[in-house]
Amino acid sequence: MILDFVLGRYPYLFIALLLMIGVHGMMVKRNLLKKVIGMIIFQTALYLLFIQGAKKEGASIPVYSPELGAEAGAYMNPLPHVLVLTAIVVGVAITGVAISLLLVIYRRFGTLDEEEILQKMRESA
Amino acid sequence: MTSVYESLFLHTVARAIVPIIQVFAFYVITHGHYSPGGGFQGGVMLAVSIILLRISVGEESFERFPRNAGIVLAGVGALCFALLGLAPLLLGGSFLDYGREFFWLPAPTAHYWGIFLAEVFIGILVWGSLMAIYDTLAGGGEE
Amino acid sequence: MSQVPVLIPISLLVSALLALLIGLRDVKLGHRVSLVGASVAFFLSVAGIRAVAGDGEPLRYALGAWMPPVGIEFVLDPLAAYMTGLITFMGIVALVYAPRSLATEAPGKEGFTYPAMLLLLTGLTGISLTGDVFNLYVFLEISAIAAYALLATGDRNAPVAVFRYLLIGSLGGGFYLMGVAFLYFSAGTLNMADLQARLPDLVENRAVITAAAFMIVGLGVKMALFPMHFWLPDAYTNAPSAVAGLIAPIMTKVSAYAIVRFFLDVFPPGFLTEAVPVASTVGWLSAGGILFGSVLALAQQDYRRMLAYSSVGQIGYVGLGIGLANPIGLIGGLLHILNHALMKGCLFFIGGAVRYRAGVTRIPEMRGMGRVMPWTMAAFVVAALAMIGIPPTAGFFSKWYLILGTLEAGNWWWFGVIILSSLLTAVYFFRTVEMIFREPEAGDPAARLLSEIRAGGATSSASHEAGVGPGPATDPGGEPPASMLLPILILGVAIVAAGIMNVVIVEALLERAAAPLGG
Amino acid sequence: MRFLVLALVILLGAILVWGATDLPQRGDPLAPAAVHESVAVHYIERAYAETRTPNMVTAVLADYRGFDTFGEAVVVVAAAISCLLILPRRSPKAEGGGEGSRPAGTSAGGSR
Repeated sequence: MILDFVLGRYPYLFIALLLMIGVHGMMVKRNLLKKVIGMIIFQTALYLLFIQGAKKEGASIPVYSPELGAEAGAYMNPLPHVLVLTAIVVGVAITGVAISLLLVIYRRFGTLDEEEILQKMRESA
Repeated sequence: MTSVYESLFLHTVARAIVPIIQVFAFYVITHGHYSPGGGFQGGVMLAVSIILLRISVGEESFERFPRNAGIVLAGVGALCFALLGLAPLLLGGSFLDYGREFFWLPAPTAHYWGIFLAEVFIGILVWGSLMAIYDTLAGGGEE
Repeated sequence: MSQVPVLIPISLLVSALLALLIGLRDVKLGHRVSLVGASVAFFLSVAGIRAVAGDGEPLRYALGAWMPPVGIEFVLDPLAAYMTGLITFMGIVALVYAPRSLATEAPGKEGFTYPAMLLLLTGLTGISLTGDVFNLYVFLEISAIAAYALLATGDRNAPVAVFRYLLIGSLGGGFYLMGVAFLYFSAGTLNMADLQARLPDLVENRAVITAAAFMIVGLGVKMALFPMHFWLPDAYTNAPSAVAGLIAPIMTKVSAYAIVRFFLDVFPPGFLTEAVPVASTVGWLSAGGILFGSVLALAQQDYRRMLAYSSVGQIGYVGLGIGLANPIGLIGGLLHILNHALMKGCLFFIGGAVRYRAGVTRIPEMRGMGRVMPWTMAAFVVAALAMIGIPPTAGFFSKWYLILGTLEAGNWWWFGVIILSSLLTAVYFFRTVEMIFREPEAGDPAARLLSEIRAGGATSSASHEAGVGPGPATDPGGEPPASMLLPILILGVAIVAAGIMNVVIVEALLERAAAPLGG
Repeated sequence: MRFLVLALVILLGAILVWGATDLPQRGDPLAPAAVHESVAVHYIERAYAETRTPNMVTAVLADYRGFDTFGEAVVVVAAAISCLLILPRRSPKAEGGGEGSRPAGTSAGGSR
């Protein structure tokens, strides 16, 4: 059972591993930029989750070619690729906003370490 | 924030490379139909070419691509895409319905050109947005 | 008429882009454009409500003329019409309120605040209307990014609070996306109606169970459901009043609506109650959230932080409606979305008016403001009564339906939670009302304002608190300027009107939405 | 606290792997997603016929699910507006057409 699971569904193990690293990094790291890196790893795990489902045994890339004709088994499933493109763009947008926030935080508090920032916020409150 | 190096070597190389990047970016945008590519990747490349100018040349790059041009380009690109989507509504179709929009073309070709226009507008839009983000990140206002 | 579903988000988006471009040159004209855009969207939503209310057929709109499940579709059914109407109404009120309030709280940023507000509304109306699970994720992120920007323009600590919100929000969005992936790979489609047709024979499938769990957790994070709510208080407290008055009322509610949409239209009827005990977990977490929010709100000195914690409590009522999983209870939860939106918007705007005039946000410093701005504080009393749940205000009726729901479900614990939290709410609101209408002592800002009124009939707006920029020229009387007072009064009247007309709202829109639960 | 987070994260991974056991095998041509006649199969069989675009991913991206891409475009513009709103910009009016009012001197390494 374990062998067939590993052979048939090994991508999910890597996805779960990436996911765990990303979420753990987001929660535990004190430097805010490292939290953003953890978030990026988490998002990468999601892209991998979508992409791995598109593969079909013996199918070529989803670009129409007259030899293969328009026959379903000949091509991979194009939809996960579309969803990943959208997810990547959303991920980039969120990372861009996160880094702008970090820039403002660094200018106001002079540090990106969560403890020091909380300390400074308590002092000024 | 953007450090400007006064080295002749960097200037000349940058000036030489930027047009090549932009031509390749246009190729990527327009060839989304045949090869992996499309508006987003092409738009990013266009933005990268301008950022390369910002870093290497600095001052003069603002004449060619002023600070506000990024957000204006993003807004205009998004508006064009919205109008591309809204046009079929006037002709009784639904939103983003390319078949109805280019009604004088046979349906498949109409969709082909619809996708092409969409990719071009996305390219402009992503170019403008990334330039706007870079200019505010690197432009640096005082706190 | 058939074009209405798509035109609601698109009119908001086009006006956002126009307001953005025009705002670069002339902010005032940009504001007018955004107001026109929001009104057009509200007018379309009302037309949509009229089209589908009662027994009208839901308007299905295939985008790109591709019939679902090939393409994406919008579904304007009574519940979606109810949500878009509420979202666009709150959008107009916030846009009317924004200019003067932002002038003192976030000067120089109005040019981009109006487009961001409209993009937030675009995202939220998109979530309410879409019939495609992945499209819902895209709109979820649009509203999230717009909300991050708006909330970050607040006080000194705002960026830190918003950064935490961004991390947790993107984690929630990621969980939702994982749910979409699991659903897609086990059912093969992304369209909600198609999923509803295919899921019944996949009920035993572990992937579908995990998908349900991830989605509910993801949306629960965005809904600030009790254990995942800790981003909310700081984010709302540090935000400008106009922004908090727009985001607090509707943002978390739309995620709750998305959970209800999955509950009713995607997963098979018994699935989220027996197979995966989602309903009871959401219910118990919400009950905990109600108590937690009410108790914490009691302990706050800062007016905005009190409202933020009370928001955590109030979203618990909507969660309770979901947890009860019977028609009466769900109707109560859905009605509470409208009632709480009106109340919370009114309360945050009142906080903004006090901050505009006296520059204070702590309750002890608001002593005697009732004499300075009687009309504003009259609306405060109405909103306070509604929060407690006293008829004829709207707050009473949603709690009444929820109580009927708990009785029908025989769940005495939740019944007790509703009663206890209403008492707690009564305590912290009456304490504030008493503080506001008491005679101001010598040192209070209210005393200074009162003496100015008696002396010159005009008061300079607040300018001493660091976060508050130099207010514009003096304006007559103690009340906030008309553009701020009008939204407050409109919301006050709407609270009472929604209370009186709640039967009409329930029969026209909510009854049919909750019907599948009864079956 | 760190141990709690670690335990939570491992639980998360375990749930994902547990759920994945019922997902189709890797590359299985008969997976639900691959055989759905009006979604994936429709895209593969009809994309070229209906849109004359060989690259099916672009066809699906810009035409069948064009509204997703439209939403993406809005996400990108929203991110641009957010950065402009979050970061303290010199207000457009004070700066004129944006010719870069930074000190004109091109002193070596004149970084700001």
